[in-house]
Amino acid sequence: MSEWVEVSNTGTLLTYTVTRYAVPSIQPQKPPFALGIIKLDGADTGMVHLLGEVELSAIRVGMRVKAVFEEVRQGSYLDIRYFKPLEI
Amino acid sequence: MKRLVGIVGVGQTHHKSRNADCNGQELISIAVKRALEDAELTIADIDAIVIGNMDHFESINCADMWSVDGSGSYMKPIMKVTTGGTTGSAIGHAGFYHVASGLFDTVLVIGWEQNSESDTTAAISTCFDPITEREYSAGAIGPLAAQYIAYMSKYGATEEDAALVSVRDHNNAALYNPYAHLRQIINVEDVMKSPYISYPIKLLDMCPRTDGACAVIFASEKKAKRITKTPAWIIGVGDCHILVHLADGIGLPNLPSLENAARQAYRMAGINDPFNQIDVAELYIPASTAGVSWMEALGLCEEGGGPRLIRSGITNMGGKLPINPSGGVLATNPIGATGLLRIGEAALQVMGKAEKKQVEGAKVALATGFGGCFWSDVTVLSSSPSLE
Amino acid sequence: MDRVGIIGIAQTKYARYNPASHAELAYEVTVRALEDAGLTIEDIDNTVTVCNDFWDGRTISCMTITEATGSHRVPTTNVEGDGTYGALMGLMHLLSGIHEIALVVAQSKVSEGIPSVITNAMFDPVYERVLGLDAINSAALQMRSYMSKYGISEEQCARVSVKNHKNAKANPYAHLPMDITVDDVLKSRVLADPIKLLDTSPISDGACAIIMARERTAKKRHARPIWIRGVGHCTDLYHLGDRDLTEAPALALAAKKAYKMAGIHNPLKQIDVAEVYDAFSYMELMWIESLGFCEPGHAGEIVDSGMTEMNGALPVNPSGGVLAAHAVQVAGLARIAEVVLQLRGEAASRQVEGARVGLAHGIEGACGQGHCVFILEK
Amino acid sequence: MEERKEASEALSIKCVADMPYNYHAGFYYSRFLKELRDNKRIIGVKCSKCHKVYVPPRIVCRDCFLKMEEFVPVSDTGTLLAFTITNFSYIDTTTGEPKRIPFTAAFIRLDGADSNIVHCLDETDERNIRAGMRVRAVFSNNRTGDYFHDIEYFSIMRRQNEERQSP
Repeated sequence: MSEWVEVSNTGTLLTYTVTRYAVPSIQPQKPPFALGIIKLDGADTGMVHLLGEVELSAIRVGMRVKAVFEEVRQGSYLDIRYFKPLEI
Repeated sequence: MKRLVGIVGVGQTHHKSRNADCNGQELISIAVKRALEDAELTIADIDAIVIGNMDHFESINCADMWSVDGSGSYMKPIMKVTTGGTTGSAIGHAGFYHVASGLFDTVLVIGWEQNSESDTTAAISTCFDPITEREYSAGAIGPLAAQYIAYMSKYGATEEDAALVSVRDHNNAALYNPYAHLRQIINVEDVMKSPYISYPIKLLDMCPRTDGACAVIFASEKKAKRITKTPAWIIGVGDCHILVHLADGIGLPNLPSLENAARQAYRMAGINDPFNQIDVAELYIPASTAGVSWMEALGLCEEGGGPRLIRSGITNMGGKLPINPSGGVLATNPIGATGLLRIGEAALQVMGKAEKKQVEGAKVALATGFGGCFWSDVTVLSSSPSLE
Repeated sequence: MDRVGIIGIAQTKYARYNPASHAELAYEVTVRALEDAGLTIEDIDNTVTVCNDFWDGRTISCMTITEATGSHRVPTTNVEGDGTYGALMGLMHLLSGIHEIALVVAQSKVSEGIPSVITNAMFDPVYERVLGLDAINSAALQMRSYMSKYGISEEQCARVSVKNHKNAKANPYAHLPMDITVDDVLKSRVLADPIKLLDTSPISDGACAIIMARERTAKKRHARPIWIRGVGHCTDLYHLGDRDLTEAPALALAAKKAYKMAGIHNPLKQIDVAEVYDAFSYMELMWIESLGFCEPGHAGEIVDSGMTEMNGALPVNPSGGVLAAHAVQVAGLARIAEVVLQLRGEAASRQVEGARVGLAHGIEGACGQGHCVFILEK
Repeated sequence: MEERKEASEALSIKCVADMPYNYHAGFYYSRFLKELRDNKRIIGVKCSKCHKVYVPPRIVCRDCFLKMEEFVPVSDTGTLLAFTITNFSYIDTTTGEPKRIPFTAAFIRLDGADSNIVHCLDETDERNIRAGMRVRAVFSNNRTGDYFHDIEYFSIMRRQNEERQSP
């Protein structure tokens, strides 16, 4: 494949979980933290990422979300800080 | 043997010390693409995949699962085989058994390593027992050095003899193999003047660590004949993984596992006079010293005859039994692929497709693998299904 | 396919911590499998070990058990994957006609490492690993998507856990035989919702060995060989986001192949007992759908109906399954060993009456990316 | 143009995750380590059939495939079979720190044993070491049940060696 295309920074939450046990050496945040699979608008595959700026109990499958980028980016997957609910 | 198995395609990357422009999956995809092109097949023709590497070099658990994106083997059977340095030869043998079993007709075997992603010696040293051996076992180099000290004192071999092996392999790589990692013309003096890394092994005696991948396609008799006019038939396989404790390998100048594995493979292939029946050999020689001391285990010379064989020039290109036309492991060492490269290069020789490395008229080729705790694998390939 | 028979099996009791070393575990099951088959080590002409460098914490982990399994005497190889893949490699050695009797050994000491750290290393080092994904929270993502697609409830998943821990009470090898209720499961500590502690399999140490032989030898050497009638393995896509986690197409394809080989066109009718890789409670539901025992999305009702209970039409995991003992790498081989016991009629108080055909299943990778299916027959 | 250049820049991701293990010594090594710690004694295990003595002890005789159960003491002196001086540093996988160099790995056959052990020597100048030299274990005074600590190193038995070479 050689055609690079830009996809949207908004998408739909396919599934999620809230991790509540601690394994500090591998985890990006102190638990509890939410992970989800997000299908970006314009993409046919999902991506796993963190969910933020949301009540953990308010997360729902099918929710619309938007990427929040870090101010200073370092060429890492975590340059996307997390996905947050998209307010309409 | 019930079913004939032939190699019908070989592909490899241009090997480098650090392949930072692509990740491991991309590296794999290059080798796979070249092997498929070589056999004029597509991934749809492949029934099953065998893959191998050494986990701790890239720190990827379940590399068989991870590799799917690189090999294109989505929704296909994949199996991972890992046996240390012998991984490359072991996956070759696993590919052979996949086809020989009758369960699969066309099998893609992939070996790869992105060695630059970690500290190779540290990763290797974790193979030794953490409680009684690991502390002072500096990867593969220490035991090999100790072994040659013993061989020199027993048979009068010299450091120069090892240097001759190093010169042969490095120069073959430089002159004949565009895919090789180290391609430099050197002489005995260069080797002798290079610094000791573990007495008596010097820098130019030792294999490098390499980023690279190799893919080889194995096919059943019917399929192989349809795919190419010149399959490389696998006529003998043998493997022997003898020891657990590194220290017990000391005092074995003549590698018994290689002798044993060769005996198995020769018996299956019908070889009783290896020196005269074999036309070319691709040997897994991790240090040039082993290129002197292990020849007798393969029955290529008498006990202690390694120095004579090497000094005579018989094993150089143009000699009676060229060894490592590709430059071998001393020039290229992506560990999980290294043994498979020996099989792949040997196959290219008997298929007559080795290009500049081609040994004229090569009909029977020998490939070996080495690793673990002085373990060996041996493969015999031939341009005809059986030796007559 | 030529006939290959399983003529010897052995397992250790699985436990949270077994003080024996890898070699000591492997030697124990090797010797006992030989006894079970009535053979000596001289009869074995090839071996397969099933070691994983991550779980074992060393490079070339198979080196540890080379001598303990007699692998140094004969041609050998090491498959890194579930034990079912090791058995498949041994089967290939025999089908090639080059070898006669194969020994397959898997041993695991999960208690030595930290499973979350080790399973984190399965994920893409650039994208997914930094998110702290491991076996548990990735499974949680799968469980949630499966439940929400088909309306499967947490109670239905919990019922699998209740059943398997209860079954384990009749299995002397099981690690966690327990009487628990659906309520206990639902109220157990949430690890990564919807996965709760009692939805997960334990950390177990243990080992398993099987010996198989080509037909003539198997018949000559053993009174009751259990025949391998079909086998299939298949691998799905890698990235979780690339897959439809609500389904296991790779399992469906692996099963299709194994069924075809074994002449099975109605699995529910023709298979008497199944041992599937239930690393988490919901997995048993997903796997029995993909294995064709029911339509996609209907496994919840199947479990509610009691069909997979010991006295049901298709007892699933009479051994207690992986939920009751999870020695990684060993677990799939242990499924084969249990089916062999069932088909021999040696499963004591957990015997499925009249079992003639059994299914054993192993998985590889995250959320069942790879699957291997064996069909065995008396 | 510039954008394209940026797109072709290849990045790499550093991963220095700790992967801790708690290796279980098992019955045979445990017994070996306890003897070292408590009694400053090196023990092996003897095969009941071929009578070979293996050090460190292990469950199975590789030649006879029998379980070995007879533990026997061996000497703290032995013969140096081979050695290698390591001059390049690498990551010590036990600690994660760079390895201290140089060190001499010594492969030793202890008196009374039929297998070899690996440890280090108190000498890193290759001119002073020869295969065949006699060596003796030097024990730590503060033993903890760690082979590489409880035996600090092997020392070359120089005097005895010189006596032998000048009759």
